[in-house]
Amino acid sequence: MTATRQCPARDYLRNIWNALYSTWEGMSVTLSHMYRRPITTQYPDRIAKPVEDRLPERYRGILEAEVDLCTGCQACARDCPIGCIDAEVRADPGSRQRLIHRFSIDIGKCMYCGLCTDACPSGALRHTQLFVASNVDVLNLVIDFVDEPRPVHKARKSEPAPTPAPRGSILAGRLARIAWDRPRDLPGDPRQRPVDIKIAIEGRDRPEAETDLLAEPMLPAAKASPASRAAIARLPRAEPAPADAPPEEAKQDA
Amino acid sequence: MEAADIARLIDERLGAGTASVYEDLEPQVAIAPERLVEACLYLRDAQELRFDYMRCLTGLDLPPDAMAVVIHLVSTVLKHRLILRVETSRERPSVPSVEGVWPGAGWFEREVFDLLGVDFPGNRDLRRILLPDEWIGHPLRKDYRESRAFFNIPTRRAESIRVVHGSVPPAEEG
Amino acid sequence: MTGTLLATGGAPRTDLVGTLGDWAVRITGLSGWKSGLAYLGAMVVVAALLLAFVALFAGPVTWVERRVAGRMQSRIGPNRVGPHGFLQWLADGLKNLLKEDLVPREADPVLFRLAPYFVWAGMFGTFAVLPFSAAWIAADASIGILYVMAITALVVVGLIMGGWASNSKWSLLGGMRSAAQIVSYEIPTALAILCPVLVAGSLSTQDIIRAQGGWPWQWIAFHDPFCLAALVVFFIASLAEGNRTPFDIPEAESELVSGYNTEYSGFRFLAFLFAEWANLWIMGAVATLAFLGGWQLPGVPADVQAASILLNVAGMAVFVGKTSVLVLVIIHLRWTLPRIRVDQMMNICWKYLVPISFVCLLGAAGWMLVARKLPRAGVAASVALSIAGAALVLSLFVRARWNRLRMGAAAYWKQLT
Amino acid sequence: MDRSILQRFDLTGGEMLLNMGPQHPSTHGVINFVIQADGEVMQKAVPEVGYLHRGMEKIAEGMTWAGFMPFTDRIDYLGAMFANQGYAMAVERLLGVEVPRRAEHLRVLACELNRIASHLIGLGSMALDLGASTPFTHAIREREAINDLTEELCGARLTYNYARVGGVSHDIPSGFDARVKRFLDRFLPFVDEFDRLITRNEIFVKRSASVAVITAAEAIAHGLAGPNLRASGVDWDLRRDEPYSVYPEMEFDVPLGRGERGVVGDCYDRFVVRVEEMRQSARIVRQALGGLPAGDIQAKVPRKIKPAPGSCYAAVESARGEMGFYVVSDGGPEPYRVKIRCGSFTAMTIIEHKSPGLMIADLVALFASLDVVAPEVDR
Repeated sequence: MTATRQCPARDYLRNIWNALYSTWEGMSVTLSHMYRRPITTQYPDRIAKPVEDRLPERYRGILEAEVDLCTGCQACARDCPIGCIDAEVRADPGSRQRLIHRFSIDIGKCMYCGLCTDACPSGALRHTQLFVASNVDVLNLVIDFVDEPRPVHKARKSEPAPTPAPRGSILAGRLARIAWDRPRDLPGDPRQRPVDIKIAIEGRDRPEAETDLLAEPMLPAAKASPASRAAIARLPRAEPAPADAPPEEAKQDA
Repeated sequence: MEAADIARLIDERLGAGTASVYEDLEPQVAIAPERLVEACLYLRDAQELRFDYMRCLTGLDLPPDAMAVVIHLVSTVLKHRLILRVETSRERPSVPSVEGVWPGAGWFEREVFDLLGVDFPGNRDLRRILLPDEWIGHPLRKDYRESRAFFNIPTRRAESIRVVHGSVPPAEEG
Repeated sequence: MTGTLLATGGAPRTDLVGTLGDWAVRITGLSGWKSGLAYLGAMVVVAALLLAFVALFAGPVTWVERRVAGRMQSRIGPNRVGPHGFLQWLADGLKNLLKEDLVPREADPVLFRLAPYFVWAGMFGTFAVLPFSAAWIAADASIGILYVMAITALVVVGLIMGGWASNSKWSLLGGMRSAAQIVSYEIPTALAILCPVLVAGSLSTQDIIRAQGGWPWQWIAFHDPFCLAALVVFFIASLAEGNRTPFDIPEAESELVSGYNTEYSGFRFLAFLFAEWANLWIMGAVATLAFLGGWQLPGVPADVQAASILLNVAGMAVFVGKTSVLVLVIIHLRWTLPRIRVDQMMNICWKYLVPISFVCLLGAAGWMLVARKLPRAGVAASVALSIAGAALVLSLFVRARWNRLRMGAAAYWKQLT
Repeated sequence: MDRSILQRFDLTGGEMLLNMGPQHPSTHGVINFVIQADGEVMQKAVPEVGYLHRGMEKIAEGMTWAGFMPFTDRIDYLGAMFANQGYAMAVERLLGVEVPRRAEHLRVLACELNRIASHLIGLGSMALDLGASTPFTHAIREREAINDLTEELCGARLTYNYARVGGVSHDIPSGFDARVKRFLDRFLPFVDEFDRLITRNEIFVKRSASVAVITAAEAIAHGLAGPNLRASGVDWDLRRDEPYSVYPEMEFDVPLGRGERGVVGDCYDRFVVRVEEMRQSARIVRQALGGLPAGDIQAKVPRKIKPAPGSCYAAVESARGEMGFYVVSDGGPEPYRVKIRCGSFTAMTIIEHKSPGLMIADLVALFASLDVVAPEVDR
């Protein structure tokens, strides 16, 4: 084990000395920590002030859209890499006034990257310092900021720019409406719309096609290249899965 | 050393016409697949080149009829760089493996085989590296379309926003 | 003084079972072979008493370890169940009892269920000869130390059985490793503990303690430098016997997932864990009784101490104190040192510990010959050695203060509490 | 486990086939080793990867050029800033955009802080894998300070998304440099204490010195990068040999493996090289902060980025070695092809080559010393 270079006896003793000395040194370091205060915090209940107040000003928390300032430019919806912002702005045929019919953000899919807030010219869309939004159903995580169609904000030179609401105030209300522990029948709760729930359930658990998916030709346009088919052929065939046993069993006992 | 004069050196060494310069933002040296392994051995062992470090091997899908493998080389001794390019057909893409020259290339080639379907004869262990063996198709190809499910696990589900707002398109053609 | 179980009359009893048995015989008036039943009853009572003590030690020591480990790692440790989390061990125990008792399908049904109880028996058996004070020892057997060495072999059987019966490759590896480790570390443990036996001239644990005195320079550890080295060797070897870091190879999480107890859950896992934590006490107690003067009160002769209840309590306090210090050192080591490899573990045992313990044995014997000729030099050497020992411990605390000051005021510049 | 991996073994000798992973305490992230072992000693350990494959390069072909930036954080979540800088440099080279010097300084500052944080986790988890859990907690405690600093700088602790094509997203907040200096003053004594606690600990040395030695030739042949390469004695550091950004103005030295407790290129050297690199990064952070030039932090870049057709390769010295972005543009708003080359990917190739003869505990030490992170291997 120890390379016996010049003199094994010297190595023997040096090993013993190194072991004892480095153990003593290590123990003194850990012992010194007994004199120091622990740094962990007792989140969530035993902390002086809530974490949200302690986060830095630029913290990228859940998005909040102050629709009063929104000019309906949809720059945010275009710039979002995932497309989790649904801003529907249509001109009212009669009065040619552009109305925001819907502005909802799916915070379940949002990755809090901040590209949308960079793109927003009027500061309507911004990050708050809230980050707690756990919920019973992923579909609840879609937050609507517009309940009924409202006109788009036009920045006129004449009046001064409206002062933005305090950050997080609008979002707090919206989060309360979808909170998992909210009282059951809160007035105006969007989740009560029977249509959505039917579609939500139907949309999510649509029964899969019956055909055996592996057999289905996958690339109608360009056939799977001969090289890849040859490579697949070279693979050791798993014992031919009996016709009825779905391939899932073959996967589990691999 | 510039790509052009490296191409000239290769031509002198391996006979005219083996290497040509492919003009790009960073010029590349194009080599025919059959002469690739000899060229790489020469690039690695020649005293004035000494490309001993293969830093990256990339597969490029160039529909409708071509596929390319781009190899980035660096010499840690002479501190200069070179980009090799090997074109091959899209029907039967095959590039000889350079694992013999740089052992590190083995896994890069396995990844190109896995994601693009380029065959690398000579690679000791040509298997799929990232995708499960039973996966059908090569995702990085431009004409790749994902199967609807993999072992009955759906690979696509409706957008949450559209589901909640009742605007789910009728049949998911996915 | 060898107190046999059924000796009647003669010298006063020195063991609990004996005294309780006599008292029972006296008040029930049984005679002949029936008095044996009274002694059996006494044994059961003492065993219950010891089980209570072991439970009340093994549980809270997990709390102490997790709090000390927390503080050493700049964190708090359990502080939610009971005051400062003191009842955490109760919560863990209950949790384990309520957990499902899983037996893997291909596991060997009998051996799998039996393994934890072997380990448990091996551990609990040693408490028979561990003293707590002058008169309080379950059985003052004349072959105390030999008995301790023998009974710990049961633990090995239990671990291998557990490892093999779980029918999982990881457990098998864990079982093999623990077998290799505990069996091979029995040798240095035995050799190292022979020094005190040599000095005290008897295998009985009480006699070894009686051979020492209350003051540190009367302890066997400082009797001569070889005994001090024997203490260090014994301490390291008993770490290996108890599977404690740096020898916790059998259940090395990062390699073997959890070694032999991977497949266990519920009460059986609790039995394994209980045995491991109670083993801490055995390591500390045997080292204290053999090297650090056990329950000897400074300035009070042993037989006076055996007589009065108050002195017995004081003796027990001293014994528990010394053992607790050693247990704290064992805990401290766990949160400082990494784990050694299996071949290094064997290498340390056969190339370092065994030769050193041989040298200590011969040295101690030689030292006793010399000390008999010039007793004053022997006492002077003991005093010098005890001062050196104290200095070593003090240096650790001084170095710790130096470390503390170098790191400046707050361990972390932004206090969030 | 894919069946095809069984081709790599011939179990005629009756050895044991062990599945170490994919959920295993010492495989950082999700990587599986199929080990053919005879008791403790291994004949062969074949790594199996792909459990964390998210198809990053396919996603890139569906994103806009600027939209892919937040995804680069997720390639190596312990070194997000390196991926940001690498991708930004590649696109800037395609566009021919010149980044203002202040933005370059801010990028170097964020990168070096990120390197310290990444090394802290790498070193801590190697100590944890060899059994010492206290150094890991101390390293995480110090990393917490860095996470807070970067949270102030760009709004997120791990997934910075701090770089933009042509610059950075935010300038430093007020009082930021004072806090960074206070952290640096505390950090160097911490590294010395970390050395005393674990680096010079005899058991740690015996567990890692002369274990799984990778010679310089092997390291170069297998394309190892970063600290793994330098620990084998190869003096190759992109920050100095292929200078980019403002690194030429910084003076720092590049630690190499010296084999002081074993052989050059063993696990111990890879550990010590990372500890030394942390000290050098602290020096660079101090210089980057001190010499912060005035000026704006974002160059003029068109809103819809459409680089001219062409391809280029930009490489950055990440905490795990060279992180290179080979981007190909066809003139459209979306990248035609983005190839991401990572240090961990090539480090995996050498494990199978090194595994015969090692013990299982040594495989854990080798894998931890290579500081491999699963998302970087699978992308």
